[in-house]
Amino acid sequence: MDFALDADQRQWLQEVRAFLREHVTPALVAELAEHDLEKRDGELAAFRRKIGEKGWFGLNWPTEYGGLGLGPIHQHLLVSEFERWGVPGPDLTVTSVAPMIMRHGTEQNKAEFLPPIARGEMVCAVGYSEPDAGTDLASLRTRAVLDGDEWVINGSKIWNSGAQRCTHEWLCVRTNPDVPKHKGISVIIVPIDAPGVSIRPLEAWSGYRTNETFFDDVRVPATNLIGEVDRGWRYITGALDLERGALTNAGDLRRAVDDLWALAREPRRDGAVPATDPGVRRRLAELDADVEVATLMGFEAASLLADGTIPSVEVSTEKVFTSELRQRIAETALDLLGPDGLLGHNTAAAPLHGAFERLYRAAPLLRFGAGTNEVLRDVIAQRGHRMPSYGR
Amino acid sequence: MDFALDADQRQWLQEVRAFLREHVTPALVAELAEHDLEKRDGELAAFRRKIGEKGWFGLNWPTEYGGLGLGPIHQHLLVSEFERWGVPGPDLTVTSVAPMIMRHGTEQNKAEFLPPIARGEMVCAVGYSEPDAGTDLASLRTRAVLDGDEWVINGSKIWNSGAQRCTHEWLCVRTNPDVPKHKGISVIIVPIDAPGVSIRPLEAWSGYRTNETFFDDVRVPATNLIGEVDRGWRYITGALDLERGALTNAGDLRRAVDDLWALAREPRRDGAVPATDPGVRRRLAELDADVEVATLMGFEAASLLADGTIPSVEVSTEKVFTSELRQRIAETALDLLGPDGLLGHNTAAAPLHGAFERLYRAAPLLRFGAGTNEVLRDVIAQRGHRMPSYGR
Amino acid sequence: MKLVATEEERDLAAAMRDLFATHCPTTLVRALREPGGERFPQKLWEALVRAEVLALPFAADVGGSDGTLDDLAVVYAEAGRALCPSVVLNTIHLGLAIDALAAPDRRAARLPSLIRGDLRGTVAVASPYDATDVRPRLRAERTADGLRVTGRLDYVGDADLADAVLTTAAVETYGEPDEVLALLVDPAAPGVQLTPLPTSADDRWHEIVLDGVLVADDAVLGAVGEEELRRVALTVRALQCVDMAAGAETVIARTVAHTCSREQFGRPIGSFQAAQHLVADMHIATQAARLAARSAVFWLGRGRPGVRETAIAVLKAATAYRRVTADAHQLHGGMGYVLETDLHLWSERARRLGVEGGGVDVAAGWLA
Amino acid sequence: MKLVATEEERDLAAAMRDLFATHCPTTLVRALREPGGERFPQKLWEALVRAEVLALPFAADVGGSDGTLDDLAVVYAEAGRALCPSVVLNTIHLGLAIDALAAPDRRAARLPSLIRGDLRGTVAVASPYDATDVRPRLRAERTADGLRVTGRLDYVGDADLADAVLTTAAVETYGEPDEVLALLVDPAAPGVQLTPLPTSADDRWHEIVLDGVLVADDAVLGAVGEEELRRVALTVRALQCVDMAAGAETVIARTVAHTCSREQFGRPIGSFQAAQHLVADMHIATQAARLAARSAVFWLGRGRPGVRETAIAVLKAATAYRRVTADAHQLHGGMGYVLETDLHLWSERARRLGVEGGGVDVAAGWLA
Repeated sequence: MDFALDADQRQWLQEVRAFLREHVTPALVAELAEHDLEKRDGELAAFRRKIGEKGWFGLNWPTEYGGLGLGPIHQHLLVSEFERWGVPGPDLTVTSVAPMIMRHGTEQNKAEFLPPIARGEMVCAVGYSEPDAGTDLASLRTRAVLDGDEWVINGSKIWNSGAQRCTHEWLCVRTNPDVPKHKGISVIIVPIDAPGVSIRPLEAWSGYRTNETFFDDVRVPATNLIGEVDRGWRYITGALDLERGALTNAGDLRRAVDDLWALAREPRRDGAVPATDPGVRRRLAELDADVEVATLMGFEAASLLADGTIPSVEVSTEKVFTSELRQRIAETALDLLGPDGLLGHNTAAAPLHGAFERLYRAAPLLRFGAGTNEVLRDVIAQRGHRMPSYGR
Repeated sequence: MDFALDADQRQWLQEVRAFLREHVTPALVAELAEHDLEKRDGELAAFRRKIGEKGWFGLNWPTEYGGLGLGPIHQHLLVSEFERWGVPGPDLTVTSVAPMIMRHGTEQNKAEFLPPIARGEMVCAVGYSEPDAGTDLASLRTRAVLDGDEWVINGSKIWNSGAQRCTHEWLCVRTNPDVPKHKGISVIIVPIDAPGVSIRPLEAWSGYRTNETFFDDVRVPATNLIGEVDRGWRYITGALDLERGALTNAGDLRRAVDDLWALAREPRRDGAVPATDPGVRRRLAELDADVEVATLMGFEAASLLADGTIPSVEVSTEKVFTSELRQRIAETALDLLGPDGLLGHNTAAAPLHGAFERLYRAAPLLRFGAGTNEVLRDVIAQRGHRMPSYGR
Repeated sequence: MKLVATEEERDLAAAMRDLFATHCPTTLVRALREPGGERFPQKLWEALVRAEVLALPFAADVGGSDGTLDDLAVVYAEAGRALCPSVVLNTIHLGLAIDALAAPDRRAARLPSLIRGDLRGTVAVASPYDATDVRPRLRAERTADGLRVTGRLDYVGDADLADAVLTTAAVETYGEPDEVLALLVDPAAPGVQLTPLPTSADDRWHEIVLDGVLVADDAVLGAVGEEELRRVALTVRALQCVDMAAGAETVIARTVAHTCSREQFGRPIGSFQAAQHLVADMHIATQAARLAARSAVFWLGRGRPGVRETAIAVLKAATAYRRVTADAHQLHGGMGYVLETDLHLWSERARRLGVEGGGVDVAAGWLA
Repeated sequence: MKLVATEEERDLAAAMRDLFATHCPTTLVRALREPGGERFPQKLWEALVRAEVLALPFAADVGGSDGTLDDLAVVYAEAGRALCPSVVLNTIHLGLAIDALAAPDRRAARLPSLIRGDLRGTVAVASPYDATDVRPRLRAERTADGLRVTGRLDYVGDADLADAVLTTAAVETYGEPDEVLALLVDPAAPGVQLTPLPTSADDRWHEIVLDGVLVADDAVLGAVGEEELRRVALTVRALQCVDMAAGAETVIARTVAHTCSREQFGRPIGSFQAAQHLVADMHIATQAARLAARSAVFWLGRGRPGVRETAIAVLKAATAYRRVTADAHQLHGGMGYVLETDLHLWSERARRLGVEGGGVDVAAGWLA
C-alpha cells in the first residue's frame, strides 16, 4: 500500500489547483452562494466552458473517445479538489453515464454521444426512481415499446435532478414485462426537448430543486438504446456504483471541517469563542479524523477502480460513512454556534453566509439518496461478507 | 403524572435503607466481592434469612398467600435500593415466578409453592433457553409426557443460572408436539434433586457461573404442572416481562455512576485526576442524566404494573436503554482510568477492587440476555407502533 | 409517585388536541412563514383565549384558571405536536414571568389583559445561548418617572409582534449595591431599534437595541434576584423540552404511517427490520425525553431550583428530537424531503428548540 | 498512491498467516494465561526466528532482512488476527527502539542477538497513559563505569520475561543542562523490584522500581531527544492500531460464520437484517481503522513525526475493535459469552490495546 502521491500525481494536483485559483473568482462564488444553478449564461456556465477547454470532462476516458487517457486516481484528485473549493466539476454525465456508454454501448452509441459529452455540450439527467419505486429500482414501470425504428416511451421519473437545465435524459425503462423484473430493463437516451416530455419542479428542504419528469408517447430513434435491449440492469448498477463513488467524495467535508475550525476560533454574537471549550475541540478533532479516513476511503476506491474493478462494497462503505459524517458535521456546527447556527443566508448576521445552516438541511439527502444507507448496509453484509439474502 | 414519593413510600424507603444500613456488613461485602454466590452458610445466606424474616420476599403478594400486600411501587423501591447497595434482594423466584403462579396457578400450585417461596425456602432456576433454541423460545424441545400421574421429562436447558444452588427448576417443556409451536408448551416445577437431573457448569467471561442442565427420564407428580396444560406460553412471556422489569432496574447503574464520579476525583497511578478533564466531566454528566432517565423508566413501569397491566413495551424500552447504558458506563470507566481500569481484583492496585473492570465483562450479558435487544426492538416497533411483522 | 397520566390530564390533552387540529393545521404554520404574509395567527389566538389556555397556570385573583405548571405541560405537548406558533408560547412565557417576578400591583395590572388575549409579548431574561446565565444585558438610570434604558438584547422571539418584552436591567445607584430590575420594554417605543435575525425557516428572532429608552414606572415590575430569574428561564426551557418530546412522538407516528403504507421490494418499508429498529431507537430516545421533560416541569412547579432536572431534560429532548427528525427523513426518503409533505416543519422546530436557551453541550455543563 | 496491497505484501501476509495458524492456536494463547503455567511461547518463538520475523525491519549490517515498517505492519496484522503473545511484539518494539535510539556501536552489539532470538525485552520510554509523553521516569547519576539509576516505571509489559527493558533516565550534571539517556535495564539486576500488575486476562504488566541500580556502560545506548523518543513510542502505538484493525476483521469473520450457521426462528440469525446491519457497521468501523492504521505506519516509516496520523489511527482502531468485540458478543449471545468459545480472547485484547499508550480520549487530545 502506497499512501504518497507520486511525482506525476503531485504535479496534476498542482495543475488543478492552479486552474481553480485562476477561475474560482469572487463572482463565481457569489453566484453559487445564491444557490441558483440555473443561469444559462452566468459565471458557472463560463466556468464549465473553461473546464471543457482543458479537456477535463473526459480526463479519464481513452483518447480514442476524445479523452485525456488519465486514470481514476487523477479523476479522484480533480473531483476532490473541486469539491474542496466548493465548485461543481465533472458531473454524473461524465463520471457515471459516459463510462457505462464506453463499457457497454454500441459503436454508434459511442460515436454519437461521447464526443458531445466530452465537450460539455451534452448533459444528462439520470432517470432511475419512480414515484412508486424509489429505492426498488427493479420495479420501475416506465415503458418503452419499439414501433418501427422508434422507441415509444410512457411513464414518469422522480428525483430527476437537473432536468430543467440538461440536454438529455439517461432513462431507464422497462422493455420487456414478461421476464423477471431485473431482466427486462433497458437504458435509452432521450433528448429533454423531445415532444411529450414535461417537467414538474419539486422543491427540497435543502432549497435544492429537483423534478418529476413525465414521458407521454415520447418517440426516440431505436439507436438511442444503449448497448443491448433488456440488459440495462447491469449498466444502471454499474453507473450507480460509479455515482456513489463520485458523490461520496470527501472534498466538501474537508472544506466544511476546515471552515468549522476557523469559525470556532471567531467570537459568536455573544462574544464566546467556541474553540476555547475543550469539548468543542474534541468534537472537531473527531470530525477532522473522520474526514481524513473518508479521504483514504476515496483513494482506496480510486485505487481499485484503477485496477479495473468496480469496488461496490468499498464504495458502499464510503457512502454510508461520508453521509453520516456529513450529518455529524452539520450537527456539531449547530451545537457550537448556538442560535447563530440557525441564521439563514437571508441575514448578514449569519456566520459564513449560512453555509452550516444549509449543510444541516442538505445532510439528509445523501443518507437516503443514491441508494439508501439501509440498502447499502445490506450490500456490505451480503456482498462483502456473504451473509444470506433475506429475500428482498 | 406525579413524580414525588408520597409519605407512605418515603417511609418505606427509610425502612429499607435502615435495614440495609444494619445488615450490609463489611463481612457481607467482602464475601460478595469474592464473586462467589455459592456458599451455603455464609454471610449471604444469613442476609437472605433476614430478608425472609421481614416478609420481604412476599412484599407485593396478597396477604392470603403469606405476602405483605404491598404494591409494585414498593417492590420497585426495595429492589432498586438493594441494587444500589450492591446486594442481592428478592430474586426471579419472587419477582417473576411467584406472580405467575398467583395469576395462573391451580389452587394446589398456590398452596404448595407460594408459602415456601415467601419464606425463602424454595428458590427456582428458570429453565427457558435450550442449546438449539436460544432466543427462539417457542422452538424448545424438552419434552414432558404424562405417564399415569407423573410427568416424565427429557431434554436440556442452557444458561440455567443458579441451578447449582437452587431448590427447584421452573421448567418450560413441550407437552404437545402436534400443535403450532407456541401452543404446546407447559410449565412444570421440578425439584432440582430429582433423579435424572444433572448439571454441567459453564463459565462466562464475566466470571459468573451458569449451567447446562440435563433432564433424563425425570419424573415429577402431575400436580407440579402450573395452571393448565399447553397454556404455558402466556405464563412464560408474562414471567419474562416481569423478569425484564426486575433485571433492568437502574439501582446498580446509579451506584456505578456515583462510584465513577468518586473515582474520577481521585488520582490515578500516574497522578492525573480524571475529573479535572472537561471531557471526562461531560461524559459523566451524560451518564448521570441517563441513569436518572432509567430511574424514571423504572418508576413508569412500576406505575403501570400498579394499574394492573404488564407493560411489555415500556419494559422493553427500559431494558434496551439500561443494558446499553451499562455498557457505556463500563467503557467510560475504562477510558478515564486508562490502564488502571484493566487491573483485576487479583491485584491490590485495582481501583475499587476492579469493580469497573468486572463491569466491562458483565455488560454484554444484559444486551443479549433476557430477550436480545434486537428482539425487544422488534417488540417496540411491532407492539408499540403496530408495524407489520416480517414473519419471524 | 405515579408516572401515568391522570384522567384530568388525558381530558385536557384531548381537548387541546382537538383545538389545535381545528385551528392550527400545517397550512397555517406554513402561511405564517411566508415572506410578507400575515405573521399573527388571529383565529388560533381567539380560540386559545376562549379555551382559557392563556389563563391556565394563573391564580383566580387575576382571572386565571388556577391550573398547575403540570397542566401547562399537557398544553405544551399538544402545542409541540401541532407546531403551535411561537407567539402563543412566548406570550405564555411572558405571563409566567410576570407572575413570578412582578410586584403585586404590577402583576395585577398586567396579567388580566394577557389572560384576555390583549397583551402579547415575550421574555428576554436569560442568554439565548444559556438559560442559566441571567445577568442583565441592559443598563438603566432612574429618572423622575421611570427608567432610561440602554443596551442590546439578542434573539428575542417575535419581537415584531410583541406589545411588551420582559427583560432586566442593572441600575447603578451611587453608594449602593447594583440592583437588577425586571421591566417591560415596548418594542415600538422611541429609541428601540429592531433588526430581524431570521432563520431559514423564517422564525423571526430579533436583535433589539435600546438607546436611552424611557420605561415608565408602571412598566417597571420590581427588583429581582438571580435565583428567581433563573427559575423563570429554566421553566421556559423545561416546557420547551415537553414540546420537543411530544413533537418527536408526532414525527414517529407520521413516519410509521408512511413506512407502513409505502411499499418497496414488494412489501411495506415498515416491514423491514432495519426500519423497525430505527423506529424503536426513535421511540426509546423519545420516551426518555418525555419522562425527563415532565419530571423537570414537575419539580420546577414544586419549587426546586430545577437546574439539574432541566439539564437532563434538555440533554434528552434536544438529542431525541434532532435524532428523530433526522431518522424520519431517512425513512421517508425523497418523499419527506420535498417541502410539500411538511416533515421539514418539525425538523426545523427540532433544530431551533434544540439550541434556544442552550443545547446539549450547554446543558451538560449545567450538570457537570 | 495506491491503496491496494502489493503482491509482496499479500505473500508475506499469507506466510505469516500460515505460521500463526500452525504455531499460535488459541489453545496456546489460553495456556500462556493459565496461572502458574509456562509464560513463554517457545515453539512459536523459534518459528518466528526461523522465519526471520525478528529480522524483518532491520538493515543487513546487523543481520536484518532490510524490510520496511510497512512490511512489519503486514506481520502485525496477522499477529493481531492470531492473538500473538505480547512478548513477541514487545521484543520487536525493543528492536525498533534500539535501531532508532542507540549509538552505532551499541546498536551493532545488541540487534544481532535480538534478531537471533537471544534477546527478549520491551520498551518503556513513554507514559503508559499517553504515548506522546516521553519525559523520563528515572533519574541517573554517572558512576565510573556506567549509571546508577533510581525511579519507577509503570505498566511494563512482560517484564518478568525480559532480558532488557529499554527506558530513559535524566542525568543531572552540575552546571550543564539535563541530559536524557536511553539505557537497558535488566529486570533481574540487584536493586530492581518487580511487582505484577495483572489484568483479569492475566496480561502481565509490571511495576518496576529501581533503587540505585547500576547500569553498565555497554547498556547505556546514548543521549536521545524528545522527538526521536516520541517517534518510537508512536510507531509502537501505530503498529498496535494495525493489530487492532486486523483483530477486528477476524472477529467479524468469526461472527459472520456463527450467525450464518446458527438458526433461530427457523432461519440463520445472519439472515436477519438487524444482524446484517450490525455486521455492516462493524465492517465500516474496521475498514476505517485499517486505513488509518496503515497510513500512520506508512508516514512514520517515511519520517513524519506521526502525531496526527497516529492520533487518527488510535481514534479509529480503538473505537472499532471495542465496538466490534462488543457487538460480536451481542450477535453470539450466550454462545460467545462462555469461555470455551474463545471470543473473549479478542475482547480482552481489544480492551488492553485500546488504552495502552493512550486511548481515544488521549488521542483526540493529540489532534485538538
